[in-house]
This record gives sequence, C-alpha cells and structure tokens, in this order.
Amino acid sequence: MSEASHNYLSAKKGLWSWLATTDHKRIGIMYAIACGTFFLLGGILATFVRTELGTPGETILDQDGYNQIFTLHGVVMVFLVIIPAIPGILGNFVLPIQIGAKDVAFPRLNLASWYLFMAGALMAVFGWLFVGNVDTGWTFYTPYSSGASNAVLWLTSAVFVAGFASIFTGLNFIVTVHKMRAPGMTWNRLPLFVWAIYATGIVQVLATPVIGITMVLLFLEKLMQIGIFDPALGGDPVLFQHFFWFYSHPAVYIMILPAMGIISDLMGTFSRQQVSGYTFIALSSVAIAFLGFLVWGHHMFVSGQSALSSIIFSMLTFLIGIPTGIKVFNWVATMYKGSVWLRTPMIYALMFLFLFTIGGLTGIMVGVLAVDVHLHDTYFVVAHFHYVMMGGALIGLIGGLHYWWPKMTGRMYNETAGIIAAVLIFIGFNLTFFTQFFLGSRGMPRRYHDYTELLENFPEFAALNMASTIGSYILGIGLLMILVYALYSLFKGPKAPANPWGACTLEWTHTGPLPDEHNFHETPLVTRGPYDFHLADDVFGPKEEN
Amino acid sequence: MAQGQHHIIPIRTLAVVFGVLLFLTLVTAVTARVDLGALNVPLALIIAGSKAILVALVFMALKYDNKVNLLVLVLGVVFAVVFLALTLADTEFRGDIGITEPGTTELSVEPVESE
Amino acid sequence: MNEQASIWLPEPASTVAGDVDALFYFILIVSTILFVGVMGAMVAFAWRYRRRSENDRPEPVRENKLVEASWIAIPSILVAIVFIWGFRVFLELGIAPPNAYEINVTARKWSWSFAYPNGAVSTDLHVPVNRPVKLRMSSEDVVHSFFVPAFRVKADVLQGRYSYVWFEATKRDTFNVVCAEYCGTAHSDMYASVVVQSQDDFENWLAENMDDGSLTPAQRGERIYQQQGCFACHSLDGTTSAGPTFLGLVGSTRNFTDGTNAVADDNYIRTAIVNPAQEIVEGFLPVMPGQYATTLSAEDIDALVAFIQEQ
Amino acid sequence: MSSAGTTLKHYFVNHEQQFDAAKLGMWLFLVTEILLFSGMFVAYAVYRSWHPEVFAQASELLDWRLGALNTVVLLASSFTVALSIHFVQKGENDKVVVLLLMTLLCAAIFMVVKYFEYSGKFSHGVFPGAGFEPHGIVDGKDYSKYDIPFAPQFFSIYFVMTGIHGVHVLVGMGLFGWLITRVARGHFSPQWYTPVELTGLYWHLVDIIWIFLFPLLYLI
Repeated sequence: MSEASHNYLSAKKGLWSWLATTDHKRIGIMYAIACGTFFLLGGILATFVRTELGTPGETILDQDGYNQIFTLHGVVMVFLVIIPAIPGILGNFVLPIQIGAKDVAFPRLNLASWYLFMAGALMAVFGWLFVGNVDTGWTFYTPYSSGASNAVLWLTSAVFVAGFASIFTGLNFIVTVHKMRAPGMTWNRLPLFVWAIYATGIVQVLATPVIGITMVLLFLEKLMQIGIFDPALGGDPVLFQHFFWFYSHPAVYIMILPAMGIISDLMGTFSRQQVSGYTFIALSSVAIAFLGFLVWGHHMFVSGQSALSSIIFSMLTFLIGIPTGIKVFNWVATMYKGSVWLRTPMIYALMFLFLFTIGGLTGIMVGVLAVDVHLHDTYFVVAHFHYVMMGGALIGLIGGLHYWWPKMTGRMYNETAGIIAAVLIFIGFNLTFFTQFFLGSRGMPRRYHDYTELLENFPEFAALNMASTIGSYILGIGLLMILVYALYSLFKGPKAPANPWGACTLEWTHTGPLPDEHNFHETPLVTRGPYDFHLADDVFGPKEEN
Repeated sequence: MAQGQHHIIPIRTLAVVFGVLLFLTLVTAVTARVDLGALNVPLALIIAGSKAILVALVFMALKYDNKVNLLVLVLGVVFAVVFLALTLADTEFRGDIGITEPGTTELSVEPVESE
Repeated sequence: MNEQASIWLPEPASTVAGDVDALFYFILIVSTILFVGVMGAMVAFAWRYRRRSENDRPEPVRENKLVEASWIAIPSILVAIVFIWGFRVFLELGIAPPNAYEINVTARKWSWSFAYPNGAVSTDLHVPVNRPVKLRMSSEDVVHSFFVPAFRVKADVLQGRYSYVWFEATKRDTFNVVCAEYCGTAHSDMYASVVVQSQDDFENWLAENMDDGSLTPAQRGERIYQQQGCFACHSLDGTTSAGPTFLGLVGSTRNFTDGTNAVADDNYIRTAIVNPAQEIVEGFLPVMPGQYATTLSAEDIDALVAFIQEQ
Repeated sequence: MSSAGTTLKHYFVNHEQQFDAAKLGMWLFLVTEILLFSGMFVAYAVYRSWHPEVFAQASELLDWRLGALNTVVLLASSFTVALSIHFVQKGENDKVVVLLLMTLLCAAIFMVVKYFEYSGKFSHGVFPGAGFEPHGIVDGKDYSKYDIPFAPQFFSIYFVMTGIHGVHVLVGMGLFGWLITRVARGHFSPQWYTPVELTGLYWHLVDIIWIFLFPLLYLI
C-alpha cells in the first residue's frame, strides 16, 4: 500500500466522509474550522469595539450599535471560541492518541457534540440576524435581559444547546481516560495535557448543567414572567448572578485548564526535560477544577450579596491562587538544566507564562475585597480577564496548534513567519491590554461607548484609549499573519517528519507523519513516562557514553 | 462472556427495598400532616434522602458496582450541595453589615386563613 | 505614596481612599517583585540552558524539597496578608459611622437623582466636606452601580431594595459619579457630579433648592425634568439623543412609525408622557419607560407639560 | 466473540471495557441531570427561606393525595425496572417484556395524574408567571385568597420543576417503548443488555428526583 492510503485524511474522501465521520481526529479538524471561523468573527467585532473607543465621542458606532457589538463579541468569544476550542480541537485530536486509544469511548456522541455546538451557534446567529438585536452583554444580567428583545430567547436557547455539546465532550473524555488507556499507560504516565483535559471534563460535566437551568429560567422569565429573577415581580436579580457565575466562574477553568495542559507538554518537550513537579501539576489540575466551584461569588463583591459570603468567597479565591502560582514556578523550573529549543510553540509557551502571570497577579488584586470594590466593573477587570482568557487560554491554544500542526496536517509551517507573528502578537497584546489596567484603576467603567465627559477630570483617557486601539490593530495583524502562513503551509508547506520536535508522547512516537484512520497499526505498549527523554532511545537512538 | 458475570440482585432483595420505600412514603405523608414545628422539614428531607440512597444503592446497584460510579454520584451531590450552601450564605445573611437591606421593600404579605 | 496620584490611581479624595490605595500599592509592589523574579528566571534559564546540539539529552533534575516548600509557603503567607488586610478595609468601606448624613439616591435609565432630608432634590450630588455621608440607593428599573472613582466607593443599585455606600470627602472639588453596571443604550451617558462644598456653602445650596411651593408651573416642570432625569434622553438644545428634543416640540408635526402623524399639542405631550409606547416618532425606538402615569402626580405632569411648552 | 445481538465496537478491547465505559458515561450524564435540577432546588430553598409562610400556604393548594399516588406509581415502576434487569441478566426475555410494559403503564399513569393536576390548576387561574390569578373554590378552599405576593414564585417553581421532571418521564416512556420492541425481537442477552441497564439507571434517577419533589412541594 502506498503511504497516502494509510492516513486518516486519505482514508475516505468527500464532504460526507467528514460530516458523518466518527473519527475523533476529523471531528477535531471540524472543530478547528468552526472555532477558527468564530474566532475571526469575534476578532473583527473586537476591532470595531476598539476603533469606536480609539477616539472620544461617536467614532463608527452609535450607542446601541456599540452595545450589540460588544455583546456579540463576548458571546462569540466565550461560548463559541474559548470554551469549546481547546477540548474540541486539540482534546479531540490528541487525547485519544496520547493515551494509546483507537478512538474516544463514544465516537457517535462525539460527532453529536459537534452538531449540537453548530446548532447552538446557528441559533445565536439566526436570533441576531432575524429576530432582533441583543445588547445585554454576555452575562445576561436580569432584569435588563428579561426586558430586552426576543432575540434573547434565541441566544439563551443557543447557550443551552451549545452547553450540552460541552457536557458531552467532557463526559466523553472522562470515560475515555478512565477506560481506554493502552496497556502500561498508568495514571502517572499520562501526559499533562491529558490530565488537564480530564480535569476540564469534570468541570464541564458538573458546571454546565447549571448554565442550562439558568438559561431555561431566564427564557421562562422573559416568556412568562415567572418572577424568579425579576425584582419587579418579587424575584431576586442577585440570585441570577449566583446561578450565572456558578457556571461561568468554573467555565474560566474550562478555558484555562486545557491551555495549562498544553503549556506543560510544550515546556517538557522543548526543554527536553521532565516537567518539574509532574504529580503536583497533574493533581492540582483536578484540585483547581474542584476549587473553581467555590469562588464564584468573587464576581459579586459589590452586587449586594451578604458581606459574609463576600468574605468566604474572597478567602476561597486565594486558595485557588496558590496552586496556580506553584504551577507557574514549576513550568519555569522545567527549563532548569534542560535543553531549551526556542521554536514557535515554545515562544508561545514563554509568552503564556509572561501574560498569564500578569493575569494571575492582577487576579489577586481583584480578589482582594476592598481593592475590588474600586476595580470592579472597570477596565482593570477587562484587562485582567483578557490577560487570562486571551493571554492564557488563546495563546496556549495557538501554541498548541503550532505544536501539533505537523501531526494534524502532515506539513511544516515557516518558522521565521511564525516567530515574527508571535512577536507582533506579544507587542500588540500588551499595548492593547496593559493600557487598560491604567484606564481601569483610574476609574473608566467597562462597557462604555464613550468617555468624552470623563476627559475633564481624566484627560489621559484619550491617549490611553488610542494606544490600546493601536495595539489591537497590531494584535490583529499578527493573528492574520498566522492565518496566512497556515494556509500557505497547508498547500505548499514541506512534508513533516513523524516526530519533528523530538517529543516522547505516543502521538509523536507511535504514528506516522499523519496518524492512521484508527491511530496505530497496533496498540502501543507504554513503558515510560511522557517526559522521560533520558529513556527515549526509540526517539533519539542509543545514548552516547562520554 | 464478561457481562454474564455481573452481580444479579435477588428478587427478594428488590422486593424488600420496594416495601421499605412504600413504607417510608407512608411515614413521610403521615408525619407531614402532624405539626412538628421546626422538625417537619428536616424529617421530610431525611426520609427523602434515605429513600434516594436506597434506590441508588440497590435499584441502581451501586452497592455491587464499580466504585468509580459511586464516586461520580457522590461528587454530583456534593457540588449540588455546594451550590445550595454558598448561595444560602448570601441570601440568608443579606444586609449583615448594612451594605444592602435584605429581601424586598415594597411587597407585604398577609396570611391566608387555612381551611 | 498613599496620598499621591499616580498613573495607577487618581488622586484620593475620601477618608477610605487612602486605606484602599495603600493596599493597592502593596499588592502592586509585591506583584511586580514576584513578576520580575519569575520572568528573570525564565529568561535566564531559556538563555543559559539553550539547546546547543540536536542530540542534547539532559539528565532529569532531582526535585529540591526546600525550593518547593518555599514556593508553597511564601505565596501562602502573602495572600493571607492581603486577604486579612482587604477584609479589614472592606469592613471600613461597608460600615457607615452612625452620625452619617443620609441622602436618598434613585437610579434609572439613564440618570441619577439625589434627595436630601429637607426635601431638596438634585441631579448632581452635593455633599459637605469632612463629614460622613451615607447614600441610601435604589433603582427604578435595571441594575445600576454607583461609582465615584475619586472616593474608591462602589455599590450596585437594585430595584425593590436599598443598598448603601458611605464616604467622607476630604477635598472641596467636583468629581465624577459614573454608572458601573451595564444598563443599556445610554449606559455611558449616565453621569452625575459630586460637588464637595464647605458646610456653609452646602447649607446655602440646600436652602436654595428646597421646594417651598412658590414656583410657577413651568419652573416646577423644569425641576421635575431635572429630577426625573428626562434630560438623559430629551435635550433642550435641539440635539437628538435616545428621545426627541423638547426644543420647538410644541406645535410641530410628528410623523409616527405606523405612518400616521399628528400635531404636538398639550394632549399629545401628556399622552406621550403617561403612555409613551402608544405612538412612536419615526427614527426612535420604544425605549421610554411607561411608569410615569403612576410615579408622577397629575400636578407634576401638568407642570412638565407647561415646561415643555416653553421650549 | 459474537453472540446474540452482541456488538463489540472496534475501538474497545473487550466487552467488559465497553460495558463499563457505557455505564460510567451514563453515570456522568445522570450527574449532569442532578446539577440541572439543583438550580431549581436552590431557587426553591432561597424563596422558601425568605417567605416560609407563603410557601406553606401555597402548597395547600396542591393535593398531597395525588402527589402520594404518583410517588407510589413511580416507586412501583422503579421496582419493575429493577426486576427487568434481574431477568434480562438471566435471559428470561418474555418476563422482561412484561415488566417493561408495566413500567410504561406506571409512567403513563403518572402523566395522566399530572395532567389532571395541571388542568385543575389552570382552570382556576393558577398559572406560572404573569397569568397567575387564582379564583374559584375547590375542596372548600377559596383560591382567590391565595393571590398573595410570592405565591406566584411558589407556583412558578412548582410548574418548572414538575414540568422538567415530566419531560424526563416522557423521554423515559419513549425509551421504554423502544426497548420493548428490541427485547421482543431478542436483541438482548445475558451477555449484552447495556441499553436496558442504562435506561434503567435513567429511570431510577427520574424516580429519585420525584422522591424529593413530593415532600418539598406537596407536604411541607
């Protein structure tokens, strides 16, 4: 047989072979196409937002237009990009191979997840285009949302449906990790990416149903005025915030945990060194997943919730900060006495450490009760969560995509182009969002269409906003550059070898340049850990004695 | 064949559990008719909880099953309780240091005469 | 440093601001040190241990228990400090002194109104300097949030119940009040000012603004226009906002979205106030609240009509 | 490897792995159901603790005898499901068909009772949300007296909770109908009865939810 007939891409042809596939790798690619499209959309919306704010007064959007655009930017980026992207794309593509399985435990459910996700996305788009405008913000706070246009009904249904896609993905991965590991793949030989996706699965399964019931109740509140969340009917709007954040805070860990897993793999592979504190990083992923459920009230310090719960939530918030900090120390320590190879994925891993550390430290800032009172709902918070969600989750994803790109497409990309884009993204990102820390701590509230009237007391807002806007353009150019060289690589890139990075995990060591339809010729027998580079004679050849 | 080796729960066990469940339903219905003051709610919840545990352990065979399934169920219940407890930590203590007054200010309630 | 403005925080102007700022700068400095340390190590390792040959196969490093213990212990101690510190300042922010001067605040889409104990009502907040002031706030519609950056105070304002903030202003000046919780179309126009005055100036201002029953209907209407925040959507100078301007409104022909039209007379204006959704003028959305039939007295509405007639 | 109806998917090593995976997946799904309902229980707990007297009074309008009847019906259906698993494990498929039919019957009785409860409420203006306007006299209770603040919250919660539960019962009925045809066609054996097992687990969870709804809504 020729080589071409051997891999997962060439095994079957035609559109239908994709749309009806149960191959986890193809489903991963389908998520990549979908999430990539939504990311492009969300990114375009973001540049509208930044352009509007670049100069005081009305620049390109009126108030309602601006409110709709930032709402849509939030909804698209949160529900259609960051939450599904890493588990959907890389979890699907990599996880089963990394544990030596032929597929996930429930391949048809896996495909159904993708369709549910697309159905949710289409419902959101349909509601937006044909039913009415939504300007509630992605948080849907009542009673504003229950009094808004009927498109809210579509959007809440969309979130509900897409939520089930997320649940089924998480469920699938948990069962796969529990039941489908290859012989010898013990729990302490799992790559840290697998641990991270496993922990993410726990959050997806336990938290997502609550956003489901929240959306059902909001839907009914809007449709029938059931009076659970609307104060005019005797309901409690703060209760809605509890419901919403019981999901949406853990959802932050759905976003960031998989990225942490990617970074662990990258730090190990590109330092050619055992990941420092493997057990700690593995178990702390699970611990963070659980602790993530106990801190949602830190979004509500000024909402009118009881001081008692504010204090409890603030304390628990710091409990989750400590293991996160220790992970950062461990990642840095991984390079110690290693062999650090600064290829594009590693550049992104280091960028992640830089940006995520800023995101984490400012997270401590907004977790402190008295300081949060001042910073809450200002641009400081906007900057903080962009450092975590974009600087953390999305940079992790981009790094992971560069790392696994040869395995997914069988081609290499241009390394120089990769590094130039990474530098542009780094500069653009910091210019965009670091300035927002100043804006926020000086008092510019978030979700503001205009700040003209604040200029009298805060003249520096004009320059800071302009800098942020310029930064966003640089960031956008960097991201577009990735799209360009990725497309080029897809058609014209040089063929990739089976293990271009000298990695030790199964997807690199036990498959060809492109994996087979069922991943392996034969089920691998695992005899060493994922980062045991010193034992990997099969990768590097016998070790030279000297 | 693997599945043939699964534990088969005897009919007798199932019937006894069913009987106990019916009995507990009777108990909860009767005790709820009696005014026990503050005890009514906890009693009803304890009975319901016992019934649920019986169903889970025997009807759902968790007693004989792989322990990971039991762990999954326990986790689910634990996090539902976390949700409840931390939300009540707010709603039961609103206004504790005078930041926000609890409840609503405008609607007042007058009792209905029971028949 | 605490009493100074910096690129990070605006000049503090209340008694609690100094305490909040001290904590903010403490976290900022410690974070900067940690950040520089971690990034320094990262860059140093990336350079010192850069790959020199394709075949580098470093030996695993034995984990150093002392280092690990220290990086667990030190962050734990630091967060314990900032938690307790933050908790103490939070209580300070939350508990008003018993002698605080009380002002009622009403928030609505998209304006604030402030009611003083003597019956005066204003759209800008006037407070005496060096005296604790407690605001008792509620909303007429959605969630708003009262935020004065210079005072470092913020609290959400909800419908159907009261929330509070208190502060003691320390500088005679004018500061911004902004709405910090997203509340719809004109969220970013929901401004007011805090005017901090000496005790004497404040009392004079209060006396001037008291409603003593001697106003003409149109004057009364102007006051209601201010108090109810009509200005947020209806200008007096001809600019178009969320609603039509009042300038030259009376006597003009109104074209409605359903294709009909009418001349704006007294009755039309009255209807438009008490039942705003009945006819929508072309080019506008039906966003005006329908509550004024119940929240304004008949006299108030008459006064408003008189005021609008004069424009 | 292939006995009656047995299907080993290529990506599994053996039947044990396939069965365990399916069961673990089902349990994870059941946990999502628990958390879905937990939101309603939280709303119930919050409003009950704020307005205990209103909730006590409003629940008088629900007929506890019908609630108790439905509890017994659901418990019986759980029992028959448990028995059907027992017999499918022994390969006595004719008994399985009978037991599943009895389960289906119990579920139908449950829904019929629910229908009468709902229509009784609707006909006297007890609707969830804005339509709430109780009137008329039933069993000596003057409904119009129950038009009090926060009673709508109780009934909103009642309708949403029992409504979502009812949807689950309907889904269960569909599943049992489908199972019965498959059992009757001899698709299952002691070697492979995963769908029966999983549907059974689902049904028991629906039962457990009701075990809590009954006292919370009807009794206390």
